[in-house]
Amino acid sequence: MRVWSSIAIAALMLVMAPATADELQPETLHVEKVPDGPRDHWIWIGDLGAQHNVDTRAMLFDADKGKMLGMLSTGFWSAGVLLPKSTGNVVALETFFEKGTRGPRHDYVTVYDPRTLLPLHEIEVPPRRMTALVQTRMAGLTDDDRFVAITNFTPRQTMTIVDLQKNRFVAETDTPGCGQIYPAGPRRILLLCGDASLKSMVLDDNGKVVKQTDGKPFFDPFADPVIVHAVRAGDDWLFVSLAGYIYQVDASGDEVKLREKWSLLTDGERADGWRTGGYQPLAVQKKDGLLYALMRKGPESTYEEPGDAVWVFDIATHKRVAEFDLANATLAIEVSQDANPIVYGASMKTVVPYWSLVALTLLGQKFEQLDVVKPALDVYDAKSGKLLRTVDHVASFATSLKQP
Amino acid sequence: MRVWSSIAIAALMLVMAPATADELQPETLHVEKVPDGPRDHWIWIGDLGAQHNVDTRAMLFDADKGKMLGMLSTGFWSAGVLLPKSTGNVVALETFFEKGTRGPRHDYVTVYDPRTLLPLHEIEVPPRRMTALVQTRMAGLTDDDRFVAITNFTPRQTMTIVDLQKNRFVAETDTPGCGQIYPAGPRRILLLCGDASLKSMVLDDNGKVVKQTDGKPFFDPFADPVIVHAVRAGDDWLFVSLAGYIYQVDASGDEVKLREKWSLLTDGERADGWRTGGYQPLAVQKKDGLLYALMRKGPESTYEEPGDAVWVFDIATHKRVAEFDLANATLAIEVSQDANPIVYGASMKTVVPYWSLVALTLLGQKFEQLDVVKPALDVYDAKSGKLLRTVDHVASFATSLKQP
Amino acid sequence: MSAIDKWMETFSRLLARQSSRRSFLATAGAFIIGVGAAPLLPVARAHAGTGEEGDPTRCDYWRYCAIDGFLCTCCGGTTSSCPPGTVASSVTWVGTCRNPTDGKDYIISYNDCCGRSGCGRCTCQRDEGDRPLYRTDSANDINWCAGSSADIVYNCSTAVLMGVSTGD
Amino acid sequence: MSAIDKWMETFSRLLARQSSRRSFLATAGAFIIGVGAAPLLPVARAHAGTGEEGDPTRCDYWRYCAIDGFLCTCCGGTTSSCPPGTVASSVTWVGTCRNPTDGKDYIISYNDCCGRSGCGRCTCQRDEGDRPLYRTDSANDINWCAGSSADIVYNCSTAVLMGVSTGD
Repeated sequence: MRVWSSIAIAALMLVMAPATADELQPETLHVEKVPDGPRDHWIWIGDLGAQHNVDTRAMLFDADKGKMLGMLSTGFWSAGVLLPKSTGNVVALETFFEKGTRGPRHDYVTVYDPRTLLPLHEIEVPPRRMTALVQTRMAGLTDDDRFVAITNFTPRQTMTIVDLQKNRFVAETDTPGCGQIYPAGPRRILLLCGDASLKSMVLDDNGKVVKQTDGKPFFDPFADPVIVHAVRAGDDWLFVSLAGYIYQVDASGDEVKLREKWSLLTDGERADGWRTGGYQPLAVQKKDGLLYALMRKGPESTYEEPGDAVWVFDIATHKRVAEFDLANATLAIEVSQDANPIVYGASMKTVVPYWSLVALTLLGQKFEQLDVVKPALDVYDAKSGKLLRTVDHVASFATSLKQP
Repeated sequence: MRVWSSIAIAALMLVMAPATADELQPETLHVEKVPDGPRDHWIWIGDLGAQHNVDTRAMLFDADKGKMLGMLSTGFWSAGVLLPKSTGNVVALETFFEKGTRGPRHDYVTVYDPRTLLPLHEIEVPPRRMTALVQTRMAGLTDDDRFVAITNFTPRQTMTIVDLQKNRFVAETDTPGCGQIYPAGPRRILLLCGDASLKSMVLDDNGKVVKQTDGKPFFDPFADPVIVHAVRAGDDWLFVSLAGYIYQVDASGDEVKLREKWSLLTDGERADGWRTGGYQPLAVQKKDGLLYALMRKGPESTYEEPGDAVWVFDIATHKRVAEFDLANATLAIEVSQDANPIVYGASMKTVVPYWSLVALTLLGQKFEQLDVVKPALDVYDAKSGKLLRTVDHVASFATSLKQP
Repeated sequence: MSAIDKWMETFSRLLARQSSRRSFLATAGAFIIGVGAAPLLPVARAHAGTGEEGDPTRCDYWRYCAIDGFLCTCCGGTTSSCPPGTVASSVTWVGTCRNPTDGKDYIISYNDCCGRSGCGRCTCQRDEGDRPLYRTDSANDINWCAGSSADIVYNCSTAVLMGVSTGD
Repeated sequence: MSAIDKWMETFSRLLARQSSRRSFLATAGAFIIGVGAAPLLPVARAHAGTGEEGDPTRCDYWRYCAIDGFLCTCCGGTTSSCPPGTVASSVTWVGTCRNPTDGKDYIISYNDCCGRSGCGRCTCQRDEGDRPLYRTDSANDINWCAGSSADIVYNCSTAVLMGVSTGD
């Protein structure tokens, strides 16, 4: 250790004087815990990592302070986090390959402590989880927070059940033709099927499927398909179609039925090409029964491109009660549930002002759209639509938002 | 497989008519091999992945065509590739964690087939490889291409030897105070030590260190340290110091000695703050004995910030024989060895024109420097300095270049 | 209309608002029309004898009408081959695209190449006819590497010509 | 002078060349002076009673004079604490920075926080007194997570105040 140790000792013995009263006091390095206090305006951002989807993350932000609180590294192409309210834990679906991008694959349901963000349990599950650009509804918690159901696709379609009380894998079940998962009761989940129906599955205390009920098709999957992201209002799930209709299904009975189909758009707006945009365009503010919809104008093939407006609907009357413009092109929205609700937007903020990009285009300068945007978190007052703040550099590619 | 299979069959049986003479013919999907032909203007770019250093890569480009030929995924914080000429193989230093960013660590020396880019051998080595922002000289090949020597740092300093003929780990040796590796003979390597000397190590046929010779300090590590990137000219290694001096050492004898110290700068240039910049600022064009140096002007603390000019020196006379300005802020350079040499630059190209950024700044608009640049590969004529082409989107964070 | 043009449209609308709100630009309307009319992707060159025109390394190439991913043509592959070191997916989604040269509709299979990290070059999202995940035959959001021997690590996407469509 | 200001200087020089080569801007000199003078990082606020001024989430904060990495203050930590879920490195490099409030030089220990992927926020490279790798005591290029129980996965960097320097 000849040379290194001499340098190391020099470093350790660096000439430091004892601190006097008017000098800054030496500090001790430690590791933070996630702070206590109200979480009304906290948000988990799911980061798909763009070309680095070997390295996806979930990032926790305090939207009031515009401050990052911590992050999880969730491995290859994660599906965001699940947030069981009863324990407060953070549950992530993680995939790893033994040699980064090659070698055997291992999938885990990892349960993190909400204060230390350290893994409490790493539950290995069959390495068959579905991965898609849409992160939403790839897994779901039963309403009692006991079981996690996960969509598998190899392309055989199956479902994995994990027990969050015993922290173990329960079973993998064939679910031919059915995939995305929508909770609908303490021990009940719905699966969205290719024939446009919702299949109901009830689990027993051991996580075994004890009752299955097929649903009837509630929309036309060819003429006007719904997107897989949907939101819950009471016992109902609200799906939105590419043509801007809400398919509101009643999930209270054994057989899931369409309650009603209503429109976000006037005929004129529909003719103009208005529809929802991005990957997570719907959010429900429960107390007032309001549906927040991320909107854009463009041909049907742009239904996953960023939206630039939020329209607010009264779910009971189907009336549009408010609307506001967004500051940045937005891929996902969420709304808080407190008395002073805020709307979160996962956006693609331009790195220089919009007008300068337009001016450059007019001057004949070329640049690539994706080169001039960076993911940001925009925070709006949910009532006035006023932009409260924008938090920069929140991810590489933020496609989902989840509120604790 | 009810619904899924019906949809799948629909997909497979998609109504396709037999092709007629004037229609495009159906194609068969296959996997490419790296093309044959001259590799004079091919370059491997080492990508540290910026914040995604779980997912580093080595990207191969044809600089004449401005075309990407393929890539390796090299795991966590790789140190670029080594290129044994005798086999043509591509050797990467790879690190993986069993759970992405946590769990046991495994380090490999992976040998890739140069045509298929598939792993031929994955040689596990002690998981102690040094990782640093500088990728250069973290490992080296003996001149006969038989052994790889790797710098370890935990922070104990050791060296790992791997046999590329038997494709196995040989040994780990203590190398206190010494780290970076410089080949200097068929079975001989030099290690740069903290006391500013180069230690010589000779390996036998089994990779065992059979002879060690300490060197004398050849520079002042406190007054004017050299950077660890160095280049070879015949039996000499050329190191550059932060003050712009070349320390040219003679590695032909057992004991490595300073041959001469010469200056890249006039006194006036030195007073103006000129020095080398970036992570890989030196390259040698062997046939004409020319040293290409990536230069910048700024205080000493900017010695790793991007350069914006290349100065060319005659190594024999120490005279500056040419200079040219660079199109973009550049972090690494390399030069080809053919009759029509080109200079490669790993640069940070602005996503909109420079002048528009300056104009925006004057208008009081704020933006972050790192938000408005993307890594590019610039290709210059080595004789005229003319920019031949710029290849966009070559990496997330390109810090090293290696020519096959 | 390419994805980039379409996205520019969104930008233009955002601009229009900022402009009117802040009165920054007096001629916002002109700007928007100008952008819409600006030929952002003007390249159109015929490949002699191939019955195809356009540049397969650009997102506006005709075969990419329903693609979403990195173009293999920019990553060491071609429209019908995967880059060295990757594995081609065996199952995938298909789209129907019109070849501007002969005016015919062709079936295009967008097989993913797998086993290396995302190439990151030539990102292209066009989504014509793209359908949600439960329409597996037409869903480009699915990571189709799921069906490959390399499993789900996605590198880039091809656009393999399968044949002429007789209509649907 | 912050790293951003310094880099802007490089850009300005590149601009100057482009300008003169292409005669695009008649007033290139003025632009360059303008940029040099533009207060890119103007924030300077005093923390009452702490004997420190400046914003610890900005790269120009006095303690970061020799740092190179992501600032933990932007990642869920502080200048002397690591974000939740990470592990603090046990060995590290040190720098000497002058506190503008009291004009004294302090020893700063730039411990890395480890075990999560790179935070990616508030990238900051200042490098005052940074030395090459063989000067391990002063080398900020080294991934100092090497000394931590989480091993080498780097998340962010702190700037822990160790004491007053008596000079060197």
